[in-house]
Amino acid sequence: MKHTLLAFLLLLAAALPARAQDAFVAALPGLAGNFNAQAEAVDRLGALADPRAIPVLRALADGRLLKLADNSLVIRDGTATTDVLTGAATEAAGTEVLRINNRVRVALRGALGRLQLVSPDPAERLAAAEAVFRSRSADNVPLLDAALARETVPRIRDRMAIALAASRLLASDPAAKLLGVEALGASSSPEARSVLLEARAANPDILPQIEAAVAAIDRRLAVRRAAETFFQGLSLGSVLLLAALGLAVTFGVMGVINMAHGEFVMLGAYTTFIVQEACRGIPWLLPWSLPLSVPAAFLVAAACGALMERGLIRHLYGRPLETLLMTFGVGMMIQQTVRLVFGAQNREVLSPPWMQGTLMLPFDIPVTQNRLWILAFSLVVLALTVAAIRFTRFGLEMRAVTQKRAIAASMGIRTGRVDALTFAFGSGIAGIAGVALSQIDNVSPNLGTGYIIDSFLVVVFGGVGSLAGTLVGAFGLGLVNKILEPWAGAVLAKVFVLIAAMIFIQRRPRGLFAQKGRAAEA
Amino acid sequence: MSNKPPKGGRRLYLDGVSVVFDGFRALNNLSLIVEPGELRSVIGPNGAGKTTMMDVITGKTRPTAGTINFGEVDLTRLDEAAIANLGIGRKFQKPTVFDALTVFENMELALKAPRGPLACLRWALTGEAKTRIDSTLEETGLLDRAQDLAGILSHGQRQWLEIGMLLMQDPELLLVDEPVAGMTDAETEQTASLLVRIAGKRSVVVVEHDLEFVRALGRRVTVLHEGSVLSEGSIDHVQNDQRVIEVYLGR
Amino acid sequence: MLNVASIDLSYGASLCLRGVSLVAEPGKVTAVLGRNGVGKSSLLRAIMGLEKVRAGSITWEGRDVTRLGPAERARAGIGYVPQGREIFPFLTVQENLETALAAAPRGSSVDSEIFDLFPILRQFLRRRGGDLSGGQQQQLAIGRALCARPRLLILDEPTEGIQPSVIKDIARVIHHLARDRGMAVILVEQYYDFARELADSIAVMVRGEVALSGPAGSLDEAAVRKLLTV
Amino acid sequence: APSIRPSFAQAAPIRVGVLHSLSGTMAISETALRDTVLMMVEAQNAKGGILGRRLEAVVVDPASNWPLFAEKARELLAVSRVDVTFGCWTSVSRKSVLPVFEELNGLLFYPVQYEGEEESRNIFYTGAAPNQQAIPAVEYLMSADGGSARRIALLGTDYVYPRTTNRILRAFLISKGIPESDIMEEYTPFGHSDWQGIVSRVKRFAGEGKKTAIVSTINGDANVPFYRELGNQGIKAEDIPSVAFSVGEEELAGIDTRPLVGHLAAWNYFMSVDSPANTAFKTMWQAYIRNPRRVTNDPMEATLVGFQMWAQAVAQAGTTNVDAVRTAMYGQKVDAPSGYTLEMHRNHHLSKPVMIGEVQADGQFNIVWRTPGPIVAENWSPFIPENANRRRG
Amino acid sequence: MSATATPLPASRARLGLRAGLLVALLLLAAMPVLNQLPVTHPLHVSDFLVSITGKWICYAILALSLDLAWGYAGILSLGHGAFFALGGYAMGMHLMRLIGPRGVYGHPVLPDFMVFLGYRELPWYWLGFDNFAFAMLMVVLVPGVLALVLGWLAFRSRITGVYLSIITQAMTYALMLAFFRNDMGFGGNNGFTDFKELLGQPLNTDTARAGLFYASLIALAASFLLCSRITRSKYGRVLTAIRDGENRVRFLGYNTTHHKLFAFVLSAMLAGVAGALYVPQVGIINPGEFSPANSIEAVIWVAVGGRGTLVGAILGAFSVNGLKTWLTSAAPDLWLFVLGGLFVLVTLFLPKGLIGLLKGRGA
Ligand SMILES: Nc1ncnc2c1ncn2[C@@H]1O[C@H](COP(=O)(O)OP(=O)(O)OP(=O)(O)O)[C@@H](O)[C@H]1O
Ligand SMILES: Nc1ncnc2c1ncn2[C@@H]1O[C@H](COP(=O)(O)OP(=O)(O)OP(=O)(O)O)[C@@H](O)[C@H]1O
Ligand SMILES: [Mg+2]
Ligand SMILES: [Mg+2]
Repeated sequence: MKHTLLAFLLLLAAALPARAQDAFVAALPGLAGNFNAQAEAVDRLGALADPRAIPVLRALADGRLLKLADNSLVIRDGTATTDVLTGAATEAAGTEVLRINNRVRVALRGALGRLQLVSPDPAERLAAAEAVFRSRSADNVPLLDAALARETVPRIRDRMAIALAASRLLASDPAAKLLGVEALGASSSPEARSVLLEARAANPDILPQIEAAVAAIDRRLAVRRAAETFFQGLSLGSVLLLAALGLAVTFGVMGVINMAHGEFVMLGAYTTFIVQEACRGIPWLLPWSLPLSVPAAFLVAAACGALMERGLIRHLYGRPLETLLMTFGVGMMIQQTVRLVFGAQNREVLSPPWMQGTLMLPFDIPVTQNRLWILAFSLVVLALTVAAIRFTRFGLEMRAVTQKRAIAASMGIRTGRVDALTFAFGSGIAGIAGVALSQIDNVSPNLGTGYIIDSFLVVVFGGVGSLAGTLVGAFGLGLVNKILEPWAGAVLAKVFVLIAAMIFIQRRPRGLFAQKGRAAEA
Repeated sequence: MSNKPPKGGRRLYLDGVSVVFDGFRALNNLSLIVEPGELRSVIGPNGAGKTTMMDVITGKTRPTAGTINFGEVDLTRLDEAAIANLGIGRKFQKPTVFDALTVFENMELALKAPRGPLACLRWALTGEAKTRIDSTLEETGLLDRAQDLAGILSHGQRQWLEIGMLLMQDPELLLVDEPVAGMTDAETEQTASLLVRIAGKRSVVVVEHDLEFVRALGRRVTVLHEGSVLSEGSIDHVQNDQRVIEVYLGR
Repeated sequence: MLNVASIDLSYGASLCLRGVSLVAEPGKVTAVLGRNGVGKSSLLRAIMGLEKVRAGSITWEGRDVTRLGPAERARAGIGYVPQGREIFPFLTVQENLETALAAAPRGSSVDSEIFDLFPILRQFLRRRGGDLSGGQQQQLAIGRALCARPRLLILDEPTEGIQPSVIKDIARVIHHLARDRGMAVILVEQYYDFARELADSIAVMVRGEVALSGPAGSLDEAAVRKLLTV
Repeated sequence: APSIRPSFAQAAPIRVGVLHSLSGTMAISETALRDTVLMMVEAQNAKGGILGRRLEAVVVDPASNWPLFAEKARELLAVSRVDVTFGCWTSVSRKSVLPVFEELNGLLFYPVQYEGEEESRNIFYTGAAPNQQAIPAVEYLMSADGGSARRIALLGTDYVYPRTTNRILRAFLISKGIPESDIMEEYTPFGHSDWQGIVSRVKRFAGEGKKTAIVSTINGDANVPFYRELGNQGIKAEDIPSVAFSVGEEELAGIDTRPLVGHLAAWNYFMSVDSPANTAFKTMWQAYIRNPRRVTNDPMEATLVGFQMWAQAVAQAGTTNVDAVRTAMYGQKVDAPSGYTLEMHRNHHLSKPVMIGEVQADGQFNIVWRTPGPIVAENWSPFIPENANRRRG
Repeated sequence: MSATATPLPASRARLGLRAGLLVALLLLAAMPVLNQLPVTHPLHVSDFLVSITGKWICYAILALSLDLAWGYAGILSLGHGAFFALGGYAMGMHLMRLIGPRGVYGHPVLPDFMVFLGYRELPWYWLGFDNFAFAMLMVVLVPGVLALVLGWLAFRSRITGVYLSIITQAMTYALMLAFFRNDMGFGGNNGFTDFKELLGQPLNTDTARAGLFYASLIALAASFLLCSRITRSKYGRVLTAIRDGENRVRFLGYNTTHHKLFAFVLSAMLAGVAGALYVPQVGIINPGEFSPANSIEAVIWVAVGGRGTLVGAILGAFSVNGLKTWLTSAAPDLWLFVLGGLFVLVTLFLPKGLIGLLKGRGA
């Protein structure tokens, strides 16, 4: 790897005229100047195509470029520092880190993009193509032409082609411009559309072509927008589903109005935080702290649930409304405990690398990775819950006990144990929800409070006691919310969803998946 | 069948009534007429649809098809309360009384009187009403438990309380589902004579599996099977009907 | 053998059972008779462990079970058919039957004999218990109790709401279980003839006390009937 | 740290009310302010109190509940008889206690930036007025350094501060020649956690061919999910920079800031300011809270400045009498951790410097721009036309 | 008169309770008078105590109204705070109109928030609120009509139990979000504050405080009498029966929709009155009052005091709020533990609430 890189650098260097060497040295001091000078120097370095510029610019971008007292520049790499010009190791005493601002960052992106277009690393080339596209300069045309000619990876080629088209649009050659417009019009990226719109003012002569290209993109984007909205609805639904599932067990199956449900979710999120902190000592484990948190959160929340059931709730069977009062009190205490132990501030839970960023589905539909994971995760948790309740002996006993406690006992079912396990199970699921929510929301003592109302609404809307109802309720509410949001705004959309749910319950007074028939009246 | 219909009495008329639950026909094209003042016994195997029949008459279940009239009124268009106010009272198979109210209050609630909120708010217990309640309690053997909460009554006592409440409603048509389940033989006889006494002034439909009791009522018997009428006639007639023996009485 | 030795039971302040004693032997049917509200159901609930007794003791197969909960008693081989059916409304017929397997040995399954006795249950296996008719539910409740293969079966008015032909079948089954399987049976009944026909011994209760008891043959029917009418 | 307790004369202690939510939704922000006041009280006592009298903090918990704020304010003034109160966060809490402070002639120091349009003789506002935060920030975004934005998305939580601020900003932008069609305004409920739709709408809004920036008046908790969504949808500061008025070091402590590098915040103080007063402040705070990683932020600094000014004013007036202290407050100066000398003006607002910071990977801000000196507060914004015929009171 | 006279010990307990209630009422009535005594006097009652008690009295009315719906009719409303808040808003609108040109911007008609949000004229739904009688009418009418519509829809389609609770919760939540919106014309998040006067009296005087205090006390007494008249009538027993077995009641010929609606609407109106009295005493009304947590808290007062007994509801409101006031100052960091722990203990050891404790001792 190192070897190929070296060879590549040599190749590049050999291709350069000698005077570029001086230009490189001449551009360097600008990097230590004010933001204006920095941006200018970066631009110049980017235009040089000098391989030595790459490490310098990268160091500047990452905050590793230091200025010594004598104004010479060094690069820090871990603990070692090397001189920019000589490449020799130096002392880092009395140095000052060079700071940049957004403007410099923009320049850096363009410059690095140009320099890395022919990098041997495909990921770098892809990023470079993207960067060059965004920096939008006519000067890039020859560079891109050359890079495109050598490129073999189709995805990168596509990106480069767009970048080339965008650069051509800025060039002065009218034929090239038209080519560019055409190529951009064939894409379905909003950025391409943006480039086209930008170009309108400067190119009145080819305005009709530009408008046509924009219209073509718009048509494709409309479809994409619908798909995006759909995904967002599903994603919101999956969050609601996760938050509500535990409640579907403790409330739906057991009939305990558990106002501390949100607190169990919150405990799950804090467990995630603790597991992550514990993993910090072992770097290779850190990206896996999130999966590790799932069983941990389940156990922590389940243990708390079992404790609460055995200690308190068990005295209240047959008085379901009192559980509201008691669990409200317990919720208050849990929340304040967490506040005193961890502080009222938010805690930082990192996203593992595989959950960051956006994934492009076919037809250029962007979905954010973390949402996708949460969606999948929620469905898995649902499936497991359904399996546990429907198809296991435990599930059968659980349902029997909650329907007729005394009679279940006289059938030989140890009701105490079943109650504790059921409640622990429901609480554990709430804890798992906390793991997922730690990825999209604050990890703070108030975390759970924000979800409790929606959770109850979902469970009830779907039909108490029906997991299928919870599923449909969650996704239904999520989708409706997201469909309404663009034209009603976030606040009104939520109001409308609530009103719609209220009206809908009129039609189905016992939820979507109501228990019907005689059994329900008994 | 010597009883003359009381003046203004209405007859209950079921024609072609069907009830389908998820594909299962609980009532199948059932037709039945109960004349004013008639006392009719209905028997039939478990699951024949007897309770379902009462459910459709009282508005608890909507028929999938068919007509149900009480006099001129189409019952399928009314809700439970309206049907009850027409003068159709019911005793449930599984006794249901108000556990948080005393026996006396249960009776008071059932007592025939205006049913609106304001009327209830203004209502006061008159001497006459109290005598009526007390005498009915006497008759049902619950007088000494008048001040107990209904929730603590034994199963049989709840049966009696429900019969008492039915009487307080003073309905024109009584639908009585298994009134003597859980009663001793003596009580069964007592109940039979009570119902016979009531009939004539009102129409009564009784569902029961206790054939001794049905015999004691001594009137026309309808046998239901799989949602429709299997046989009809006197108790002796149905008891000797082979089909009835086959599906219901056993050998 | 079950031995109930002079138990007292009270609901709050009111005493409901006073010094009630009762014996149920394997292979024998013991009938408990009495008017409404004399405490028959309460007695059975006490035997099942659903009510705590204030005084007295209950021993089953030589073991003192007075302090055990209902689940433990069920696992010790006591089966119960409660008054008023009490089936699980939202469980299917199949699941209702399976609940009783908690007290049966591990790995056992629902006995197909039960379906021979109550064919309607086989027909409605997937229907929810709560949707059944009253009589069907009663049959389910009996079937469920039998599922656990108990050695003592206590039945609280099992014939209530059941059609005559099935009552006859039930009588045959109880007879069979007692005689051939050596099961002990306690039967609470209002239907005197039914009890009379099955019972080996009879106890008649009056206001929380056993007023009269003895082998079925030795009791005077008129005296019993008198206690039931007062 | 144990300090030698100075002995105080027999005189009754000076009572300092602390009216910050310790539970409920606002606890996240307000507990740090409670701790700041307690720290200052302790430090002042270590210095010998004021006027030879010891300071005594009276802490209550209004639990993020606005009527409870009013009740607790009355209790502090009428029952605990405090001489001064530090407290409130959000305008509604301040507005609910304002009549109480006026009726009972108390003294409140309000340490958070707000929408202005208010001036009570019983309140000293030590946070920023819109002209001390919002307008300079937007000016920066439109400058070459800030990325020459010509299209602005105003995102906010639906309450008065964002509404008013955005109204002012809109007027300001229009005065700068930005057409209405290039301004997007969108509001969300408190604690909003699902930003997918809005962020992708912003992306679309940015795709109209003009350089776009986000101005965020999103409040409190909702910021974390908002920034997470920005990061996940790959909105980089290089493409669509955002500037926030309610996001400080405390809020960033709950987020992984690496994807957010370059996004901006405008405040009158950043923890990264390099000044002797700030070094002292940070050391004192981290020692007091016994956590070397705890951060400081703008409202904490405003609390500190308010406290110091009040202490000076009391010393100068020689009494804690509210009217005397009020008069003494005017013109009071403090060398603030922000590195400037701040002055309290007769409009009850501080002159403050404005700084723009870029988020860095370590959760701190890199100050990329600052005003040359403190700016005087315009609590009555010239961009609100109705202010022209306002009653002077 | 009632044939349902309870056995002797219980009625003696009830008598004791009545006497206790009367004493409590007199003590409360004396508070503003004692407030006039010099501060040094041992019997002096502080301004703070008077004003806070006035607030608790309003809470007690709310608790009473909730108890009527929940304790008797079995309608567990998790949105009663909404009716309270609507009553409060109606009163708040009146108070805002009375500010007149004394606002910051000196606009003769428009309240300050409308001025700086750029309103040109008063929205139509603000008309008439300058009239006291009209505003008072709205105080009961707005919550009443909302309850009527919601209740009619819900009861007609036989929504009961948790389904109803969640609907009411959704209602208050939706209202909260809506009222938070500045575009609604109700002051957004800030709501209404800075009231000046009511019925010609400046609000920040002792006289006004005492007046509001007595008005609240009278409203409480009247609501109590009304509720106890209702619950002891046959209608009260119908409600109880509906609570335990609504279907069965229908078969007796009662149209339960009407009965429940009557109770629900009445209860909502009482809550509205409570809210209206509350607002001038605390000096602010804002959408936070609609928050579902507030409604749940009201349920908790009733549960702590003793559901299904009117005295219990009042007792619960006073004790929980009293404790909260005291603890948030005395133990600002730990009060949630104490109060939460109290809720747990009450449910565990006092199944009938505090009132059960009192009654138990009276017997
Ligand atoms: N909701 C329902 N879903 C499915 N099947 C139902 C439902 N309700 C009733 N059934 C079935 O309809 C049939 C008729 O029931 P019904 O209660 O009317 O019988 P019945 O004649 O009263 O019997 P019994 O003598 O046992 O009381 C039964 O087989 C029952 O299982
Ligand atoms: N939970 C209870 N609380 C108070 N009293 C009760 C309770 N349960 C039953 N009782 C009373 O105890 C007495 C006996 O009741 P039990 O149910 O044992 O009678 P039973 O003999 O089974 O009557 P039936 O033949 O009517 O079923 C009755 O008077 C009843 O009112
Ligand atoms: Mg039936
Ligand atoms: Mg019994």
